[in-house]
Amino acid sequence: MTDMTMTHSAQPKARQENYYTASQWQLFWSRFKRNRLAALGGAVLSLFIFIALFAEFLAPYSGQADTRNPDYTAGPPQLIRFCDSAGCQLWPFVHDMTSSYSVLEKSYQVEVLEENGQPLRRPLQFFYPAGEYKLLGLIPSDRHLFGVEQGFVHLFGTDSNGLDLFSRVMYATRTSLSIAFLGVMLSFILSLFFGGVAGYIGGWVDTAIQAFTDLVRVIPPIPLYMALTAMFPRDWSNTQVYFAMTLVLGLVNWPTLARRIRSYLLASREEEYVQAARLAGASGWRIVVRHLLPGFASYIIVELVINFPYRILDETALSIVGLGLRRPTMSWGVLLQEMTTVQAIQLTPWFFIPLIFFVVAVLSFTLLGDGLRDAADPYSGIRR
Amino acid sequence: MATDPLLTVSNLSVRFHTDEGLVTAVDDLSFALQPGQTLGIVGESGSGKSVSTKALMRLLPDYAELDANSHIVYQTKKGAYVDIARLDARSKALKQVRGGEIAMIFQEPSAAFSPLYTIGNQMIEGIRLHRDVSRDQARKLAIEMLDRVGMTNPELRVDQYAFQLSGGMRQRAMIASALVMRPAVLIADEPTTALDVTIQAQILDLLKELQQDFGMAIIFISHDLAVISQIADDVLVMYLGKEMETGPVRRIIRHPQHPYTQGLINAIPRLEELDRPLLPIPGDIPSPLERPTGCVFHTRCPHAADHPRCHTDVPIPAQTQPDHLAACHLLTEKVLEETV
Amino acid sequence: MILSTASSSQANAAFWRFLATRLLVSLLTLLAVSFMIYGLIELMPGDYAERELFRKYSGTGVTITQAEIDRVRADLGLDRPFLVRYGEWLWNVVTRLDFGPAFRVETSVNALIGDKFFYTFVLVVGAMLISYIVAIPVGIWVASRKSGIGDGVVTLLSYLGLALPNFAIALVLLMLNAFVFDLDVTGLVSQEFRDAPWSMAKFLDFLGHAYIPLLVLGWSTTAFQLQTMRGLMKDEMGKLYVTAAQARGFSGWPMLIKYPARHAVMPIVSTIGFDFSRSFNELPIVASILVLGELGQELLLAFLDADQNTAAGILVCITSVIIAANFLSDLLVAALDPRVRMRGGR
Amino acid sequence: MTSPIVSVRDLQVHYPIGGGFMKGKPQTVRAVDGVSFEIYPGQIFGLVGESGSGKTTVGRAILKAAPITHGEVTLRVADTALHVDQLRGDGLKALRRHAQMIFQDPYASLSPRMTVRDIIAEPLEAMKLTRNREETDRRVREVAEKCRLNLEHLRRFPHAFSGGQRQRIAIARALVSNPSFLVADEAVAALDVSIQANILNLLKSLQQDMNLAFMFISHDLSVVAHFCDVVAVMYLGEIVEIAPTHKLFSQPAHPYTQALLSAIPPLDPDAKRDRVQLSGEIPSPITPPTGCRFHTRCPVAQPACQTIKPEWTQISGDHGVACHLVADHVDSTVPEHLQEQKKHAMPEC
Repeated sequence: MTDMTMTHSAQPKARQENYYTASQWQLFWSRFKRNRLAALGGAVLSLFIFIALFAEFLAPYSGQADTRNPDYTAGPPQLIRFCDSAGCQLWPFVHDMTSSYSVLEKSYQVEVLEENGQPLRRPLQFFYPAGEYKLLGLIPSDRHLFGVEQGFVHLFGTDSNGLDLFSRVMYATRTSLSIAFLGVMLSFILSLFFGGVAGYIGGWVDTAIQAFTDLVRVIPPIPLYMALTAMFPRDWSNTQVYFAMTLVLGLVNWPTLARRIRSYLLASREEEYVQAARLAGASGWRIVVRHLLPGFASYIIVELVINFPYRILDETALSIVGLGLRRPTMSWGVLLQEMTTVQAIQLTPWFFIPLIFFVVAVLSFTLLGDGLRDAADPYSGIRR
Repeated sequence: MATDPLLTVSNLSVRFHTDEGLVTAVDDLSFALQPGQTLGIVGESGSGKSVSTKALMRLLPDYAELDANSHIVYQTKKGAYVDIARLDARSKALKQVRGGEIAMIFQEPSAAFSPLYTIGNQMIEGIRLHRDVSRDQARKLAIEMLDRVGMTNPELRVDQYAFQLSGGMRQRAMIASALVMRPAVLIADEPTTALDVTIQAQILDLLKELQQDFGMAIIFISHDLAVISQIADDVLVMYLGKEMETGPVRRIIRHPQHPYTQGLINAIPRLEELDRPLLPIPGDIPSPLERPTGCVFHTRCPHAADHPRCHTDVPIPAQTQPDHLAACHLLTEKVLEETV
Repeated sequence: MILSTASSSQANAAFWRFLATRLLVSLLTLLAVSFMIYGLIELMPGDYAERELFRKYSGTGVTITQAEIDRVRADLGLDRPFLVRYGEWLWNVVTRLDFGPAFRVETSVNALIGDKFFYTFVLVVGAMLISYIVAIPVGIWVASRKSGIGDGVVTLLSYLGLALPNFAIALVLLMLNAFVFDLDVTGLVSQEFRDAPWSMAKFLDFLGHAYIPLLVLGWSTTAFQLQTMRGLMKDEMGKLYVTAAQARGFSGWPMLIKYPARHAVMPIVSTIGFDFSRSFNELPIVASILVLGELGQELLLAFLDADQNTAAGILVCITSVIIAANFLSDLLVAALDPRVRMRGGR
Repeated sequence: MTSPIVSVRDLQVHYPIGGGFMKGKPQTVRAVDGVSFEIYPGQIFGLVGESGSGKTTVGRAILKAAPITHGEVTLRVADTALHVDQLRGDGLKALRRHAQMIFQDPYASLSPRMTVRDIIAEPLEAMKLTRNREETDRRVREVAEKCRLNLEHLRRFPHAFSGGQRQRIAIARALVSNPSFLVADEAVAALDVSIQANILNLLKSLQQDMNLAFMFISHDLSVVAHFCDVVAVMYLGEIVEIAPTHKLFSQPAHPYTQALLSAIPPLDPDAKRDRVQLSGEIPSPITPPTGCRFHTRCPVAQPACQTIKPEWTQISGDHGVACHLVADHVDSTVPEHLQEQKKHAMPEC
């Protein structure tokens, strides 16, 4: 008993004062920091965002037909080596390899090229100048994180067209994350509008919006996706399909969030401190800005992060069955589409690599979202 | 009071594991309850009055920890002694204690009855757990008891749900559901706090009447000393999980010994003394995380400034009268003087 | 303060009124869904006549003339205004449950949907049953344990349910199958039964094939429900009525089931319709990987071909099932919760 | 005598519940059903009654926080009369400035995301009552000091404070715009006894300092007895008795007031009391009883009480009551059929 009190009185006064003068955001942050898994999720996620932002720099090739390696179709991943049968060296290198389909064997034949009876080494070059691009769409550059002077380097192997899978995964990460991001934002704007109007105005407007929301909710989204994506003309460009997809993801997914926003607003409108503000002469605008939004913001951020993995899932699932993005666009779903054939699975298991990226991304988003939610509302434990 | 006590609580301590650390909810509490006696436990929020009675029935939540030195010795109807604090959580003996020996009524009967089952269903369940009767007999007993607690149309009420009843009727049903198991001790946890004064008066009268009939002992918890004074024989005053003062109700109210009890009585507005100014106890109740050292009341005690001991040493309850104890250094000193 | 002291007859009336309202709203929803699908396809560029001719002559070098398109259009009745076509279709559906001709395969929509509707229904209902049968008892058990290990496992499972979705599991199964076992995981019935009429043998063959898609489809729902059930159960265990029941000496599994579990299961029961919708959602993806012939694929083809009758017919079927599930869940909730029964509505 | 600061004439607040699409006929809750009273400057006006009596709704209606179905509510400040029932726009601003409210739950009524300084400054900033930030800050410090708040704590957020301290913050917010009328709705009900006295004393000293008029709504008659000058007793949407505190507590005239008083447990267990035991509970405000609304529970009800609504009777200059039996006693021109009964039925005062 006494030692417990001791520890508390020993606590520096300043720390206590920090707690007392900590805003809800600061408390939120300190609670969040305590959750290791969520922090891990956040860290992994920032890596993904880094990949999405700097895909051109990270990828040695464009991943498109212009950097195709015709001698290495459906080639397995190349190991970064320091040693081979000819001995060791300090600088990392890869072997120059070829791969081609043998109709007789019904499999791909991989060979390591040799020079003077020794495997052909291709030393890795860092910050290697190759294809030009604009970093973040602004800064012109031709540097890539790594590359080889002659031949090709394929860390994740190549696909059946001989395109570098590593580069493709980098670009696909960008596409999948950005499409999910835009989809989430769009559905967020729609739900904010519908939910906000319903929750703030109430009355028959609320009833009408609720009825419409229920109608959209009762149709399973996939048939809706199908209907909407089937409407894309076949001759649309990749960009058009890309934006149409974000539109579809946004259009289909707003009702759930709209409902939550509505009930949140309805509940917080009745909070006593909001009533107190009204009686203090605060205008409707002031109540929204000073009292409803600050609480709402953390709630919304949590909701958005929690929704994110579902949109990634949607894009991937749709693209796998051929309803979403199509080649030559690169997205996780498009890359995974190649592996749905039994043959691909047997012969080229490295086509699974995008799946690992997908799983890790969804997992870290979920961890982060759960952590944020727990930090925002320490007493909620149920997802639904 | 020469009989053996029905319930002897000694050194009861309960701690909660919280995110902010270990919080002491009840600290070294000891008291005894005689058969047929009504003990009132009075205390403000955070005094641990409700936690300590939940501990008597081992109804504490998972994050609560009962101190190893705590003893809750109870004499069963059959005359055997059990230490409830030592009973296995799944033992038959504990199940018998819960309901069969000690029953409990709560502040919010609307939350204490499940809305999915009728009142009768939940009463019959309790009866059949403790008395060897058929379903029909149990139902009859339930109806009789509902009638006994003053509910109109008991045959109809038995098949109603708690949400169909008014607040007062719900509390009556709650009392009926506890007493129908014929407990030797009834723990009433703020049973009238949520009710209007007129209904509160009805319920207090009813409890007194039922105690006469059934002869059970009652532990009545309330934050309102006036309510306690109406029903209790003896009072235990708690503050921050500690026992401050205990004794017969009249002595506590007329001659309070502990500065906290004195402060409490001076702060209560009374109809009998309309012109007397209200004297608040200075300061605020400390947060459970910042438990004061020494006497837990010293941060608000008007005498503590002159007595450095109050800041450092925990006072031990001392007898001022044979049945009147108070835990205050000032009294201990005085008592010592007297005996010398 | 008692705001309403409704007698039981009044209460029942309120409940029946609630059910009637729900039924009416359901029918209106079906109407709106069919109209929406018809309308969406109408908005698509090109109609079925163009697609048919394109398919017929593609690669032959024949130029398609406008006259020919018009002729096919007239043959199929596609030259009539949209509302007339929709009205006729709707009339046949309402009066004879006839979804009209399917353009693409030159048979009736009813014949096209028939078996596939059954496969779909069995898969979806089966997957949901699996999830309930696993998730509810395990969720209750985990929540009732003091130690946090079960909690951790359940949380991990729920993360995996999301991060390893059904299609990923299907792919992994395909891979395992290729490398480890030699199982035929694709298809719903063996080749010899594909067009055969229903018989005991065909049914058993179907079951022999269906368990893999069932498990795949049930996986993420189960993971999700498990987490939900555990959370709900934990919440309910902290409620006062549970303490009160314990104070009466009631304990163990009977107590858990009678009080917290029955309360906790309520939100799950009330979202049966939503869960149905989600299963329908995941089926087409799984189906396309495991090459199952079910409604989702048919629907996709119908969309691609602008076949309004088929698309609307399939969607109406699926939506009916979801609406029926919603209705069923309303009834179940009312059966479980007297408050709903007496006040009408949730 | 000076003119009243608040006068309420035949106030009714009715609102519908239930109803809607296919949900049957909506019902009307008669939360407040014809209430009249006056509050004078510097007066503390107590409003008591059981839960469901409509006392909170009266308080809110005066501040236009509840819709006024019928009746007049007037607030007089600085020679102008604000007709609360017709206010909107700028008039409403004047009302908000001069009439404020203290809520019951100090945990729910303070925004968790604002510092104490911002909470107290809210009325000043929302209604732009100060010219600049310095003036606002000065005013906030002034009021905070008056409410015995530690000025160093103004930077803190509400989660740092206990119930009593929070209620002092709420009081400071209510007083910062220098109002002349305050509604305190169960302002001490959520507080512990030892803190409650503290807040009551603070309110009283502020009231004297600032010459405030108070409407003090409470279910706790002992608190009201200590704090208020005049007390009105409400039952089921109606006021049944108004009297100066001393009179009401020493000579309650209405059987309901008598029952309420006798239900309060005295601190001393041996205190003598004549219990007027009330049976049953307050009926629903949707279908209030006919005649005198209290007749279903009244221990001395007469047949006439079931059908005839009792008139408001002024027993003495400042003591009014609505009860047939009392009316008979005061006024000799009573209907003949009641004359006989009143002799037996007159409650002991």
